[in-house]
Amino acid sequence: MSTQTQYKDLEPDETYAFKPEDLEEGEMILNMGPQHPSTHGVLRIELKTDGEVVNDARPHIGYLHRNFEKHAENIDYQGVIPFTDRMDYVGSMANSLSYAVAVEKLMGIELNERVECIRVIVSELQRIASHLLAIGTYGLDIGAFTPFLHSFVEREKILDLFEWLCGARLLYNYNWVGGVSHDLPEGWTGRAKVFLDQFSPVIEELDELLSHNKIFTARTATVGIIPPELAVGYALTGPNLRGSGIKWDIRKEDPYCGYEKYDFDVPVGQGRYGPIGSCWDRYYVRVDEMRQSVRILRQALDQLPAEGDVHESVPKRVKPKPGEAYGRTEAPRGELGFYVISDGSLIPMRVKGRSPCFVAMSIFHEIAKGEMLADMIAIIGSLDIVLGEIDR
Amino acid sequence: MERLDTVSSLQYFVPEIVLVFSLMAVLFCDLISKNRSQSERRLVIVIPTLIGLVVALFYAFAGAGEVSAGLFNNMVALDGFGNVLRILFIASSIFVLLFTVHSKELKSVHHGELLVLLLTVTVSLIWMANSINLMMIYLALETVSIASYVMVGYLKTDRFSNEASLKYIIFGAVSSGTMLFGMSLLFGLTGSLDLYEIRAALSNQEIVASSGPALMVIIVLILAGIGFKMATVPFHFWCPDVYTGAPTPVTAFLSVGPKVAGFAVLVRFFYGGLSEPAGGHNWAMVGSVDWQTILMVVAVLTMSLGNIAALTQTNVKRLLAYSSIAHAGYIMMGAAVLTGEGIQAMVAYMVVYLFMNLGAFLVVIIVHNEIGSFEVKDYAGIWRRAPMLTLVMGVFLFSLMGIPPFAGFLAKWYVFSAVIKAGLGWFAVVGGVNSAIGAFYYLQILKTMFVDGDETPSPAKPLILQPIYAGLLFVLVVPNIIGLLLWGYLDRVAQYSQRLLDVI
Amino acid sequence: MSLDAAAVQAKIEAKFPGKIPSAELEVVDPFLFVEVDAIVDVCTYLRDDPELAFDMLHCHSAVDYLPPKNPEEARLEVVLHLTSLKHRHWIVIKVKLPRANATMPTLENVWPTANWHEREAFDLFGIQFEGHSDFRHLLLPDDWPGFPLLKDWVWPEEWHGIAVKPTAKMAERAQQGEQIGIGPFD
Amino acid sequence: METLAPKIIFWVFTGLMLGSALVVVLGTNLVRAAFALLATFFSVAAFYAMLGADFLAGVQILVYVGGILTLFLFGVMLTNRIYGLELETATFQLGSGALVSLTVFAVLVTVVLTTPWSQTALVEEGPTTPAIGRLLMTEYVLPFEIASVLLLVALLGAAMLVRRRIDL
Amino acid sequence: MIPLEYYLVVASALFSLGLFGLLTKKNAVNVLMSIELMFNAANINLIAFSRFVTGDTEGQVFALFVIVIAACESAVALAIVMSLYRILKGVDLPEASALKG
Amino acid sequence: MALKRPALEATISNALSALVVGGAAGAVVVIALIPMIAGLIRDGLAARLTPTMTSVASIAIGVGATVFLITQLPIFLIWLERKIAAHIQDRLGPMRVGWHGVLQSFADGLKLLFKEDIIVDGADKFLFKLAPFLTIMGAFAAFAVLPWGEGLVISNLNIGLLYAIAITSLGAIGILMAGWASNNKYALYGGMRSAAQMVSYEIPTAIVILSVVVQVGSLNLSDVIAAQQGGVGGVTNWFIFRLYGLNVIGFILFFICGLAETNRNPFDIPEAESELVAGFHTEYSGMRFAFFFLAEYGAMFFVAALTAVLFLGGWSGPFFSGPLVLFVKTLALVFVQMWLRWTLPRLRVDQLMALCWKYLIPISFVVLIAAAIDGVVGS
Amino acid sequence: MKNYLSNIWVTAKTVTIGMIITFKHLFTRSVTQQYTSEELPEERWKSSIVPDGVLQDRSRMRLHVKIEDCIGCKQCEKVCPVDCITITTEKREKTEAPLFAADGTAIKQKVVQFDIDMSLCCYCQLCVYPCPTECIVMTPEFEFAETLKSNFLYRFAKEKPAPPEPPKEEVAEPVAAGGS
Repeated sequence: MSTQTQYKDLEPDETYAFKPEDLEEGEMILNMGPQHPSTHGVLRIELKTDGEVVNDARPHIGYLHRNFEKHAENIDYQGVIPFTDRMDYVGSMANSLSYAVAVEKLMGIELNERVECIRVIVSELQRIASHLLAIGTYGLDIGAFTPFLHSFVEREKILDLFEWLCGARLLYNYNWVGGVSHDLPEGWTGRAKVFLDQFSPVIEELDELLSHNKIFTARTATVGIIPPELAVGYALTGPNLRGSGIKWDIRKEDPYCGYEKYDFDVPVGQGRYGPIGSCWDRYYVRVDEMRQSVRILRQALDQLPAEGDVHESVPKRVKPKPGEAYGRTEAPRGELGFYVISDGSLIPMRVKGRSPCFVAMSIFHEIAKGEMLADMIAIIGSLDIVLGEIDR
Repeated sequence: MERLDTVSSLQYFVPEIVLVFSLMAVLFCDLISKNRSQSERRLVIVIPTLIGLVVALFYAFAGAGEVSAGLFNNMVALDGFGNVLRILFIASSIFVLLFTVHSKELKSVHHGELLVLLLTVTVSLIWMANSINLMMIYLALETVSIASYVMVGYLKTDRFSNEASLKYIIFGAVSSGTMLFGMSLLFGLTGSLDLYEIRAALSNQEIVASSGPALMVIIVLILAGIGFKMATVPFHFWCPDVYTGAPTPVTAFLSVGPKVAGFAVLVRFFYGGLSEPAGGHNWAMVGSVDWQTILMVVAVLTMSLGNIAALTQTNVKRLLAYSSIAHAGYIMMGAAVLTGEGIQAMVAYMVVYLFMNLGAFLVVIIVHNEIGSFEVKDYAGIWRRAPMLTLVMGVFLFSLMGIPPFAGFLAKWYVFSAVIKAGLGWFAVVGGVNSAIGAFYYLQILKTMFVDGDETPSPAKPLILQPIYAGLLFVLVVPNIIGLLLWGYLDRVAQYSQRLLDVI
Repeated sequence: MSLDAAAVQAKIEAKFPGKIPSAELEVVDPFLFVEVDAIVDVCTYLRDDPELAFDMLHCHSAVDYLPPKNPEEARLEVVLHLTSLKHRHWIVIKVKLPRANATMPTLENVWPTANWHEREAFDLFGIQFEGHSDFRHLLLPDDWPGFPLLKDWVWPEEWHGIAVKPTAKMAERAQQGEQIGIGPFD
Repeated sequence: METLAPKIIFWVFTGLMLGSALVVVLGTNLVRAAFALLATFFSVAAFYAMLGADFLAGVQILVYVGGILTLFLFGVMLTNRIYGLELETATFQLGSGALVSLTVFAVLVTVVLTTPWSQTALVEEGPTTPAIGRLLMTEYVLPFEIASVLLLVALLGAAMLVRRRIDL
Repeated sequence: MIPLEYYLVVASALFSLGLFGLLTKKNAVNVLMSIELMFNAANINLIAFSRFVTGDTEGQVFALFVIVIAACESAVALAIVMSLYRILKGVDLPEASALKG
Repeated sequence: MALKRPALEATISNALSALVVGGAAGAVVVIALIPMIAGLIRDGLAARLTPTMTSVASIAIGVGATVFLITQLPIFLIWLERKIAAHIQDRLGPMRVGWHGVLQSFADGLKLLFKEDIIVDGADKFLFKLAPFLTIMGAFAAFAVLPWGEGLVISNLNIGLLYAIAITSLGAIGILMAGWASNNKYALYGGMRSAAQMVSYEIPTAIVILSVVVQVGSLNLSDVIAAQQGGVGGVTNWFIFRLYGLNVIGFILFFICGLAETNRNPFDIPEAESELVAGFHTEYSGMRFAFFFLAEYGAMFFVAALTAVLFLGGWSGPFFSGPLVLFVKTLALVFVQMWLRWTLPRLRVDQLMALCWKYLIPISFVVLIAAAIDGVVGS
Repeated sequence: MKNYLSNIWVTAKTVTIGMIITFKHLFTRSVTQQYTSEELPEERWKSSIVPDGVLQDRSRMRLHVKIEDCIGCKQCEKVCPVDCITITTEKREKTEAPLFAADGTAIKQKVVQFDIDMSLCCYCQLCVYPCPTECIVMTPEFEFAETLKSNFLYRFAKEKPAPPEPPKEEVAEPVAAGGS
């Protein structure tokens, strides 16, 4: 069954999920994407619209599909990490961390406290950077341009910190199996604290500028409602799940890297301007999470052990025994899991990346029904998807 | 003729004001009862409508005095003719309002807009029938039209209703455009919009001598607009389709209200603007165009075509539509004779026509509520299920035929005697022949109702009659039965209604 | 009250005897094998039983086992990682499928999230899911030949005129003095 | 110059009006017909302006171009499946239609040209707005009120008809 | 100075064109457009007469009302056309022929 | 891959011949024609054009000045907008072409001029080409009645305000035409949205204008300004300070409606770049696109100027009067428009309509009724 | 009615707040770096949060190979996830003079081809760690755009293999030439 088969030529119409003959009167198929300013990448959504109202929607993904999982079956364990970086390319630190956690779980590697603390610091910084991007682009989707650039100013500062730390701004390859690639440079923690001090007021300013704006709440607080049952059924994770009012955070439920040592809250959607689980709730969970991340960062920067070799536990050759492990972390977009199966050789037998955006996107057709065309953008933005992670 | 300014006109304008205010009240009641159940809501809006109409009717009776005046700077007339028609319109609206209450066709739709439209049409019918200014005529006619377009298309999920409405609006817009063009030319010819000033201008022999063709064209163009409302040949095409497609209560209303108002406009325009009193009951045409002949030709064509076309109809509503075209021809006869008796005859006919036609439509509604069909053949066996109803229908149909003891005969007698009195005997003969033709199709229905049911065994369960409908039937049937007894009263009304603005 | 894997196994065994052919409880992530014919019932039970209450299917993966040494062990496995938000415990369920014509019933009606996961598994492994509501290609083009994540998948030469196999390395081409332009025009 | 300029303007707008009206009635593309109507309305407004009815010219553009034409365009676009540009509008009875309208045209032109219109009162025209306003508030106050009732009812009826639910 | 007759002839031509479109067009919206031409023709007449014959603004007031009425009429007509389109999926007049006979 | 030589030449010649000559000339002619007719209207008929040559010359000069103004102003406004946007967003904006990039828009214009003139294959070519001119005409023809000073007005129409509202509605038709002719669903959406929006917002605009007209008693813009002369410091007679402060509400309403009429954020749904890619001008490129751009900024300036005329005294200022005063007032309002654009998110279509029908229209009626009562009581 | 008024009030309030914030930002210092016009090397790494100049310490930009130190162990080639490094070695003849890398490791292989395809490189730095002589490094050089893809083939080998090469000296010296 697996031998090569010839592809067959398809008519363009065959790639549509909706057929013209199924259309009701007044309905029209609108192709949103793959080249569209607000689909956050090469996402194509087929909409069945009746005027401004969307009667049905089907996302088409795969335009960025590179089959990372096939790549992973051809390189050694360490070589997978640059590829994981490219999954969620605005949250690279969290991706490689998750993979490293999975392989460490498989190999039973224990880390020293300094490495754990550094990992917490970088992953929280990454969370802030990612959420800044999510919030900024969400404002952009709704039509407010300015918050986008204001948040990007802050994000740049985090990227500067990362560049200082590991030399790259976007794709870090920082978390290794058993450690991190570089130790913190001298003075880094001090500058990070400076960043946090000036960042806290910026959150409040963004909050005032965008979050509570009447137009913004009107656009977002009553659309894209995900009831809690639906969210769980679709296995949403991260801010999308918490936006529906469910307190579920891997950092609390299945702590890794010593998250149990930090004191922080898990923000959930309150339904402040409309029904619970709306776009606004998901958005605002991200804002709140940035505040919590700042809290965690302050603790972590204070607790950072002075001693410890970041390469202490890095194995000479990453060659796990046959077996399997599912390691998961709370990435900025939700539960990012790596299911790694080893057959005892130097290269993994199977690496499955469980991506939160993929799952989040799969709920789209449920919540898009009956909303308006402009709400599609609001919903996509509030799910905070990254196509690199959906398509992998 | 007295010309009253705005403020002093208001005292004679009470019924209209009452209607406009009740229109707004209904709109408001509809708005505030948004969250209630449908039946409650219906009650909340029907009651103010009814109150408004009844109060207006009361004031219309009270206002029917001896005064003749041009209200609002000669925009609308206040005279006997107008007062009678005003009562007629309000009365027919009350009937139609009560028709809608239990109509099966209108069961699923919300009535709010319908009642507002009904009130609008009622009040603008009054304006239309009384206007003595070209602008007023046009404006009132269009208000009637636009509101009734919506009424016809009120069943918006129903294909027939929509098609009827589209047909109606296209024919209506065309004829109103045509009429408007004629009015503009008339305005250019005479330099005025006021009908009495037009008459004065047309009396100027200098103008008249050279403007014969122009006046002819003008009359034809304007007749198109009025003829559309009256549904006379050759502007009757819309009539059967619209009557069939519209909800039956609306059809009943259209067959009375706008038609009567159309005749009123005809009288106002031709008697007010294009002829002048010539002593006694006689009128003389002004201008160089013999419009009397045009009207007579139209009348003959209308009644003949209506009657002949009705013979082959199988749908009751369609049949009644053609019948109403034929009746328009009879009424037109009165208008064409150019005497005061003609106007009397018209008004008398219209009053009787109101009772018999509305009655017939009410029976159609009741039967449709029960059997869900408008086909004549489905009426078979009604006799066994509802003998009283069948008898009542018989009365209405005989009355429409013009058979002696019933009121319809009275109406026809009025018309024919006016025609004969004016020395147009052949005209009366044509009318008589037409009445004879008309008898065929009315008898056809009766035959189906009484006789045909026997061979098709249908369950002889009795037909349910809502109390409101029973009462209405009673109110409508009695004047028809005792038609000849009403002679004196009708004569008084007719005499009164002869008082046009400048004829006492 | 969380349950460990053994307790879960016991509960399923009690309800569906013989439907768990084997289980690994001593590994990092304990897992249970479930017979493919009972998978929907077991999963429904896992979701609905108040003590188990696995309301979230947070990962659904397929694995291709094609050991070169012992080909008789060749198989496809569908792996379900289940979590209970209520009791905060989790379990791994595995289903063995034959490599040829692998078919299993859809779990879309148990956890709606399986919709896309199953489409992905079909795309990359060719596993058919019966009863799926919207069974189309997800990640790959609709006319893509073969299932890339199978171990014995053969690279197609080209797809709609696009060379799929890695072309000769630039190093080799450049050594012949070839000038290669930027972009898709080379 | 003094006599030429108005003539040129008159003929330009006549050509524009009748030409675009021809597109409306003879053209095969519905949307183009609607856009051609724009030119017609515009040149009619120019006629009004030439006739000294400046207020009417403004109202003509405002209501016809801004309102009715937009309404027509919406009507065209909402009552057709507008996937492509092929919004053909078919014609029928071309011959008889042409005959009838040509006859009407001939009759009207004859009448118009033969009738001696009493052109006595060519007054100096100034701003017409105050005069119109005064007339509306004094002599034509009743038509003005009727027009408001008409607008209310038309609004109500149109809104009722396009609403999808029937029980509201 | 353009004489009155010129305007009247143009208006007549516009009126006849409207009539022609009315008689020959199948599409309901197109028919409505033709009707608008007729209204406009009448309005030109009214205003021309009001300038050349009466010399006051009476005709202009009438034209103003005509514009108002035309707006109302097109609104209602298009609403009906839309409503019919939902049922028939087309607005060609020969299609709307269920009421024949 | 580089553009082939013949294609490049064709592009340039296309752009130059078809667009610069045809386009600009067409626009200028059309724009020139409108005030000319307006002038004729003003002078009754040409019969009364006694000092013919002077009249024509003054019209020509006025037209020339206006054409210069309205073609150069948007270029400046575009630069201004970019700078304001940049500084609000902690950026610098264009810096390279000229001092702080003042010539950037000219560079962009030059680039647009030389861009290939793309007409989509499936488009309705005639309407596609016509639409930008219609839009720009609608925006710029309105300038004919804008008084810049005592007697400094191209056409002193006595129905100036009516003319202004009427002629700006042409823009909606142009946009609808562009949306339909592009044969693109997004463009169609944009066109439909734009038309619906403009038609709806014309109502409150007209009502607010009416409230001013009731206070002035004239539709002539010069009269409106004349009615605002005098007062304490030449300021207190401005309409914004009259009618017990209710005119402030009218001013705000008119400003909001002006934003909507010109499709500016937060009412820029016809071109909402995040939903409809670029809305009605999705398929436009080169000079035709530039025309839409110019039209938008031209309309923006006109609306601001009209606001200044209606409520802020027009060209009359506290210390000195003249065109510059109006210009400064207008620029200040334009700045607020831009400032708002870079602050607020975009409304949704239904919210836009709800805002118009539920809030703006009732409130504007309140202002109108108040003005009417005040007028009755005052007289 | 209360809702109606509160809507108006909330809208006005939040819009005003937003406008105040954006107005403040109108006068804050902009963060733009005018990159090409401020081309000074020390300015290039300007940042508001990180001390000037430190960013280039760990920068992972263009790869460079100190080919003199390369011992031809092919560790970097093996570890590269994207296979952008191609190394061919020939055994050094015993007769040739012994060579030593900078850290004293003996060079036993003759590196006749050491090609890095920078258009493939993913800048992961994984090749740097296994190098026993630290001869492959990532430099802070980032301006190496090219118009031809083939110019991204960096050929570091000095030793010529048996067949003659086409003259391509200018790409063989990437650091000095700035990648031209």
